[in-house]
Amino acid sequence: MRVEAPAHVTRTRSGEPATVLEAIGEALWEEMERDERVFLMGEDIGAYGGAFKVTRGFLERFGASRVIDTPISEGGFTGAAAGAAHMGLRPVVEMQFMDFISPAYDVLTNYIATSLYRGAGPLPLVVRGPVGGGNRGGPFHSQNVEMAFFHTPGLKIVYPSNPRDAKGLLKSAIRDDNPVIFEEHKGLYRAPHCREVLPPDDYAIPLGRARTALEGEDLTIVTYGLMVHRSMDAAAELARDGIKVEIVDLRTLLPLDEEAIAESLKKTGKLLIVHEDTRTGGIAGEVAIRMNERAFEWLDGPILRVTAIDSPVPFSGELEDYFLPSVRDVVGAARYLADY
Amino acid sequence: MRVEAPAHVTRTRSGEPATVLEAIGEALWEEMERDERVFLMGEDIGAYGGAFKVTRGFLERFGASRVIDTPISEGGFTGAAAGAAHMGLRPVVEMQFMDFISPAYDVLTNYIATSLYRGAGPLPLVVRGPVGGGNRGGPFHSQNVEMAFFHTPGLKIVYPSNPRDAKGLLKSAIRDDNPVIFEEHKGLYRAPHCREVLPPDDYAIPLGRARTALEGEDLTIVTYGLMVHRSMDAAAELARDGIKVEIVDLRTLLPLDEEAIAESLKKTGKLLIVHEDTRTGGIAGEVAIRMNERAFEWLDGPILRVTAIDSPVPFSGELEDYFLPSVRDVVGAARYLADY
Amino acid sequence: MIPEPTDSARGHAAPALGRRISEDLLYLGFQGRRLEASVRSLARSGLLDSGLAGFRIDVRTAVVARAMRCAPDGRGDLCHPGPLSPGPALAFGATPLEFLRHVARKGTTPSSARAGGLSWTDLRRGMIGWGGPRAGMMTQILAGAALAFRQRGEDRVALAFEGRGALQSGGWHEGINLAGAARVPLIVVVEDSFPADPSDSTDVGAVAASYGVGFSRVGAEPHEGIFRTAAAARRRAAKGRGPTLVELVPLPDDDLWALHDAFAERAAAEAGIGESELKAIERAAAAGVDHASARLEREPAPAARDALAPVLTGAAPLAPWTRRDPSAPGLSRPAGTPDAGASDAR
Amino acid sequence: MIPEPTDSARGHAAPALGRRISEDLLYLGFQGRRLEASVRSLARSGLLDSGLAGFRIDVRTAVVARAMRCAPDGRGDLCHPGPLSPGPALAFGATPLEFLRHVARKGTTPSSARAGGLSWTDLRRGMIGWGGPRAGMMTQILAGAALAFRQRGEDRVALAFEGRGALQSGGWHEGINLAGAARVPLIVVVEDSFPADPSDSTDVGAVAASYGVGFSRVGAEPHEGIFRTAAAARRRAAKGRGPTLVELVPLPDDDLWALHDAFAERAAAEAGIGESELKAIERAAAAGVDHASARLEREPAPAARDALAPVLTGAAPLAPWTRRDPSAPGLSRPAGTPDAGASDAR
Ligand SMILES: Cc1ncc(C[n+]2csc(CCOP(=O)(O)OP(=O)(O)O)c2C)c(N)n1
Ligand SMILES: Cc1ncc(C[n+]2csc(CCOP(=O)(O)OP(=O)(O)O)c2C)c(N)n1
Ligand SMILES: [Mg+2]
Ligand SMILES: [Mg+2]
Repeated sequence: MRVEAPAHVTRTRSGEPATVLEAIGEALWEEMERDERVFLMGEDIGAYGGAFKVTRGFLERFGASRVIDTPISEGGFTGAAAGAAHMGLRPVVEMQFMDFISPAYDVLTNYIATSLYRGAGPLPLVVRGPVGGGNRGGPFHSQNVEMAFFHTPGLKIVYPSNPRDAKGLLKSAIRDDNPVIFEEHKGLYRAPHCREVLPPDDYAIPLGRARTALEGEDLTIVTYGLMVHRSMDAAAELARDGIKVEIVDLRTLLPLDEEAIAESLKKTGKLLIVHEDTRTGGIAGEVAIRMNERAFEWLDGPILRVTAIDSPVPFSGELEDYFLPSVRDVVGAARYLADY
Repeated sequence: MRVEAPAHVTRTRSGEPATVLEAIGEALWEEMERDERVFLMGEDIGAYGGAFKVTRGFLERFGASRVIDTPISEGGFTGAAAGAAHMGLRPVVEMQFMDFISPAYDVLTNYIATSLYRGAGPLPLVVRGPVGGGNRGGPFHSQNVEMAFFHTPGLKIVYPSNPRDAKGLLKSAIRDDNPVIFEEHKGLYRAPHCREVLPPDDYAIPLGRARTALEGEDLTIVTYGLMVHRSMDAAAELARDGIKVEIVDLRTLLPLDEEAIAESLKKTGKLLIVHEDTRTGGIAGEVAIRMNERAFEWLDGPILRVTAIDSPVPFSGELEDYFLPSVRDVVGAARYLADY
Repeated sequence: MIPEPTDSARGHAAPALGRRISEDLLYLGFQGRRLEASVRSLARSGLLDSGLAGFRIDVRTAVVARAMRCAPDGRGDLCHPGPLSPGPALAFGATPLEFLRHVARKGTTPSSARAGGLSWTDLRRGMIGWGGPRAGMMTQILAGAALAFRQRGEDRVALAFEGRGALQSGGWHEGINLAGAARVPLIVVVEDSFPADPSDSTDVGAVAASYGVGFSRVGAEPHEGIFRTAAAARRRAAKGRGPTLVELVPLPDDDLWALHDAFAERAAAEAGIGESELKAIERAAAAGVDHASARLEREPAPAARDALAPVLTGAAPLAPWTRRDPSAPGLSRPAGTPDAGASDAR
Repeated sequence: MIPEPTDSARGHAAPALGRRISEDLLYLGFQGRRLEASVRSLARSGLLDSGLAGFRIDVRTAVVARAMRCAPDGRGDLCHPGPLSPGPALAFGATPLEFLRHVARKGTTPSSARAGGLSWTDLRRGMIGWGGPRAGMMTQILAGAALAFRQRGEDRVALAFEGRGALQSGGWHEGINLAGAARVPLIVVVEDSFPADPSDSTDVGAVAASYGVGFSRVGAEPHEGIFRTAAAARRRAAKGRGPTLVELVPLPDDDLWALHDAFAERAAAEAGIGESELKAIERAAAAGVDHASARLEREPAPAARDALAPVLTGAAPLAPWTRRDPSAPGLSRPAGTPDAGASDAR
C-alpha cells in the first residue's frame, strides 16, 4: 500500500506557496522516493514527526527502517550514520535543535571530515536541523553552528534563506558525496512573508554558489539565512536615501563562493558582512581576508560587519532583541560605509 | 614528609636554562604549592607522570587527591573539573594530546563558557595540553585547537612560544577566574634552541597582551607558537635583503590584543599573519577584519596569510612538511608584501 | 563490585519521621500542589508560556531533596533540581516567587533572564542550575562538585536529578563512571517526567550494577519510605561508599498527590500534627504561592542592555557600534566609528 | 533483558574445526608469530619506529576474525581490527606487506601514508580503519554499518576490536546502546593490549547486561573454543538477536603462542594435518612475511605533494601560494600572486 504524501509536503504538487519548512519536507520526501539509500535518523522523528514536524507522515510512508528514532545520543547516531554511509547508504541526520550537534563535534571533525583524505572513501551524509535566534529559546536552543565547523576541511556547510533554495540545496546536499551540515533558521520555517510557489520540476541548486539577492552599485552586503531578509529590509530603507545596495546571499558557507563576493565588491568597492552569529571568529573574518587576498585594490573603504554581540544567546526577548543584529544596525553600518 | 621537587621543575631554582616543558612543570608545581585549591586531572598524569612527563614527581609531592588519574573520558572529566571549580577549587585539566579535547567540546562551549553569563558564577579552570604538527603524529595527534574555541564567548585561549612566556602565562591562566585553553606546542617542548634561564621571581605574564618579538619597520608579521620561531628565521633571511620585519607574538589569542596589532600595522603599513593551523577559518581572518575596522587607512597592501593547507594533518613526514608553513613560505609572502 | 542496595522502607508500616521533617514535607507538598495549579492557570491565562499548561511537580523529588543536609550557608549539600523542576529547589530553600520569575523570564532572576529554564545557581543555598543541552551533562558537573567535597573532607553530598533519557547519552556515562571509580559522594535521581518511551528499555538497576554504584528504585512508596531511601543513599555517600542511582518510577499525577494526602493523614495520626496545625501549614504554603503569583505581574522584565552582562570576569561585551543609544556602555566615541575590540576588554 | 550468553567451548576436549578452518588458523598463527618477530627486529634495526620494539600480536584476535564470513567481494562481514592490530586484518585478507607499509609510512599504502596507524579501510575485503582519537568511536561506526546490513536484509555482521579503555568513553556507550536497542548484527571484542590498569574495575559482563546484549569472556581457551564463541556470536547477530560483547582476557605473550602451538599439535593429531603439511604451512607463512620485510625497504615514501589529496570529492586543496615548485597543481599563475580559494574548488 502506497501512503500518500502528507499536506505539508505537497505544496508544490498542488501549486500552492510553500514555507521553508514545507520545502524542506518536500526535499526529504522526494529524495527518499527517488533513492532508497536515503534514510533519516533523529530524535522523535518517527511517530512524533519531529520537534518541528518536518517528518510528519514519513514513518507511515517509508517505514521504521528508513525513519529511525534514535536514543538521545547525538554523537553516537552521527557516528552510526557515518558507518551506514560507508556501506553505501545516504543518511540524513536530524538534530532536534542544531545546538545539540556539539556532542557530535568529535566524530564530525575527526572521523567524518577526514574520511576521504584518510583513504577511507567519501561519506555522503547530511546533518540538518533548526538554528538561530529570535525564538526566545535561550543559549542552548538558538545557536548558529557554522563556525564550529567552518574551520574543518572535509565538510560542507549550507544555510538557505528561502523555500526555493532550501529545497534545491537540500536535494543537492543529499546527492553530494561529502558530509554536509545543513542549517535551517527557525525564524524562516513558517514565516508568512517567506512562502513561495516552488518550481514544479525536480530542481537542485548546486552547492558552493552564492546568489545575488538584490542588485546595486554602491555597496555590497554579504549575508545568509535570516539576515538576508533583514538586509533586504535595510536595503529598502537605504534606497529611499538613494543608496543602492547589492546583496549577496551566500547560501553555501563552505566552500565559500569567494568569486561571487569578489565580483560584487569589484562593482561596488564597499563590503559589509552581516551575520546573525556572534562577532569574534565569525565568518566575516574569512570573507575579509579572502577579499584582501583577492580584491584589495578595489576596496574603497574598510570591510565591516554587523553581527550579534559576543555573548551566549540570552533567553528573554528583551535581551535577545538587543543581542541580535537589527535592521537599524544594518542601515547604520551601510550608511557609514556609503559615506566613507 | 615534604617531597623535593624533581629535576625537571627546578631549573629556575638552580639557575639553569629551562625548556618549555620544564617551564610548564615549574608553573604547575609552584601554583600547586602556592594555592592548595589548584589540582590536576588527566589521563596517566599520576604514577606515569603524563605522556610528556610534565607531571613526573607530582603525585609523590601532592598526593592522589590533587593529582588525579582520570578514565579516558575527556568530556566527563572536563565537566567534573567545572563542578569542582564551582565549589571553589581551581582545576588544571591535561589533555594527553589537545586533539582529544573534541569530546569535551560540548561541555566547554555550552556549560563552561556560559557559566558567568548565565549567572552561575565564574569557572576558574585551565585545560592544557600539547598541540601542533611536525611530530609525525598524523591527523589525531597533531592538531591546533584554537579555532574550535575562538568563536566561543566566555573562553580565553593562550598559546606561548617560549619558556618564559609559557611559565608566566600558565601562572596567569591558573590565577585567572575564567576558563582558559592553554596550548603547548610539542615542537617547542624540548627544543634546544628554545631553552632560556627564567627570572627567579614569582612572575606572571598578563593574559591578553601580545609581545613584540622583533622590531622592524617594513612589515608586520602577526604570529604565535612555533610559528614565531619560523618567522624569526624568515626575518633573519629577509634582513639580509634589507627588509625589516616586525614580529608580534600574540601569546593570548582570545581576547585578541588588537591594539598591539594595530600599533604595529600603523608603523609598517603591511600585515602578514602566519599561523600553523589550516587556512580557511583560521585566526588570520579575525585579525584581518579587526584591522579593517580599526586601521584600514594605514594599509599599504593587502593583509595576507601563510598557513597550513586546508586538509587534516598528514601522517608521513614528507607530507607533513609539505603541509606545514615553512620558513620559505614566510620569506616568499613577506617579500611579496614588501614589494607591494 | 556488587552494588549495595540502600535500605528502602516499603509498605505502609513505615515509622514516622519526626515532627520537624514531617512538617517540612507537608509544607513542601502543599506548596508544590498549589504551585502546580498556579502555573497551569497562569499559563492558561497567557501570563506564562502556553507550554506550561500541563506543568507538573513530582512531590517525591522534594521528599528526596529534603533528605539531604540543606543549609543556607554554603556548607550544606548541593542539588541540581533538573531543568524545570522546582520541587527539589523548594526543599533547598527556593521560594515560589523565585521559581515563577524564572519561568516568566523576569529581570529579577539572578541572571536577569539571560539563562533559560531554571538557572537555580545559588551556591550559598546549594543549588546549581542546568547549563547546556541537558541529557547527562549535569551528572558530570555534580560528580566534580562531589570530588571537591571528598578532597576537602567535607560532609557534603551532591544530588542531581536527571531524566531517563540522560542514560542514553555518553556524557552521563562518563560522569557516573568517574564518580563511581572515585567513590565520590553523589546521588543521581533518574526520573521520567514524560510517559516512558516504549523503545527505551534501559534497566537503571543494571546500569548501576555495571558501574558498581548503589541503586534503589522508588515508586508509590509513602513519603517515609522515599525519605529513608534518600537518607540511606546520603549516608552511604557521606561514608565514602560512593554514588547511588535512585530510580523514580513514573506515577500519574493523581497518584502523586494521593501520596501526599496519605502522608498528611498519617502525619495527623502518628506524628502528632493536629488537624488545625495541618490546615495552618496548608494555608501558609498556599498563601506563599498566591502572593508570588499575584506579585509576578509587577516584576519587571529585564532591560535590553542587560544583554551586555560579563562573559569574562570584569568585562562585558560592548554594545554594537551601530547602536546609537547614548547611555549604552562604550559608545562615547563619535557615532559611526567602528567600535572594534568589543569582546576584548581585559 | 537478560543477556544471552553465547556458547563457549571450554576445556581441551573441543572437537576439531575441520580441515579448511584449521589450516587457515594455523597459517594465521604462524604468520602472526613471524610478523611479530619481524616487526620487532625491524624496529630494533631502526627501519621502523622504535616504539614498535615491543610490538605484539594477539593470535586470538585472528581466530575471532576467522570465525566471521570473510569474503573479498564487498559482501562479506566487516571488520575494524583496532588501531595497530594486524591479526584480524590478516584473517580478512590483508597481507604482511600491507601491514608493514602502514607502520613504515610508505607511499604505497591506500592513503599514501596520509592516515596514521593502520588505516585498513578496504570495503571490498570488509576492513575499516580507525579514524579519530580512538576510545569507542569505532563502535559507533560499526554499529551504523550493521544497521545498514539489517536494513538491507543482508547476511553480514560487523566486528569491532576496542581496547578496555573504550568502555570509559561516552561515545562507546552511545554506540553500543544504539546497537543494542536496534538489535543490529554487531560484535565488539574488548581487548587489553596493555597490562590492566589497577584502577580500572570495569566489569565487561555487567556492562553487556546493562545494555541487554550478549556477552562472552575468553582467555586461555584453545583456538577451537575461541572460534566457536565467535561463531556463536556471529550466528546470534545474523539471526537478529543483537550485539555481543566478547571480552578477551589478557594473556602473557608466551601463553598466547603456546595456544597456537597446542592447536598445531591437535591439528596434527585430530584434523589429519600431517607433520609435513604443518611444516609446509609454516614455511609458506614465514616466507610471505620474510618477503614482505625484505621488500619493505624498496617501497617508496610518499611524494610531498601527495599531501594535496582530495578532502572533498573532486577537489584537492591547492598548494600554498608561496610555493614555487612549478609542477605543483594550481601554481600556473605568476609567482607571488596570492592564490585565494585554495580549498574551495567545486
Ligand atoms: C543533548 C540534547 N539532545 C536533545 C535534547 C532535546 N531534548 C530535551 S528534553 C528531551 C527528552 C528528555 O527525556 P528524558 O531524559 O527522559 O526526560 P523527561 O523529560 O522524560 O523527564 C530531549 C530529547 C537536549 N535537550 N539535549
Ligand atoms: C579520546 C582519546 N583519549 C585519549 C587517547 C590516548 N590514548 C591512546 S591509547 C590509550 C589507552 C587505551 O587503553 P585501552 O583502551 O585499554 O587499550 P589498550 O591499549 O590497553 O589495548 C589512550 C588513553 C586517545 N587516543 N583518544
Ligand atoms: Mg522521558
Ligand atoms: Mg588497556
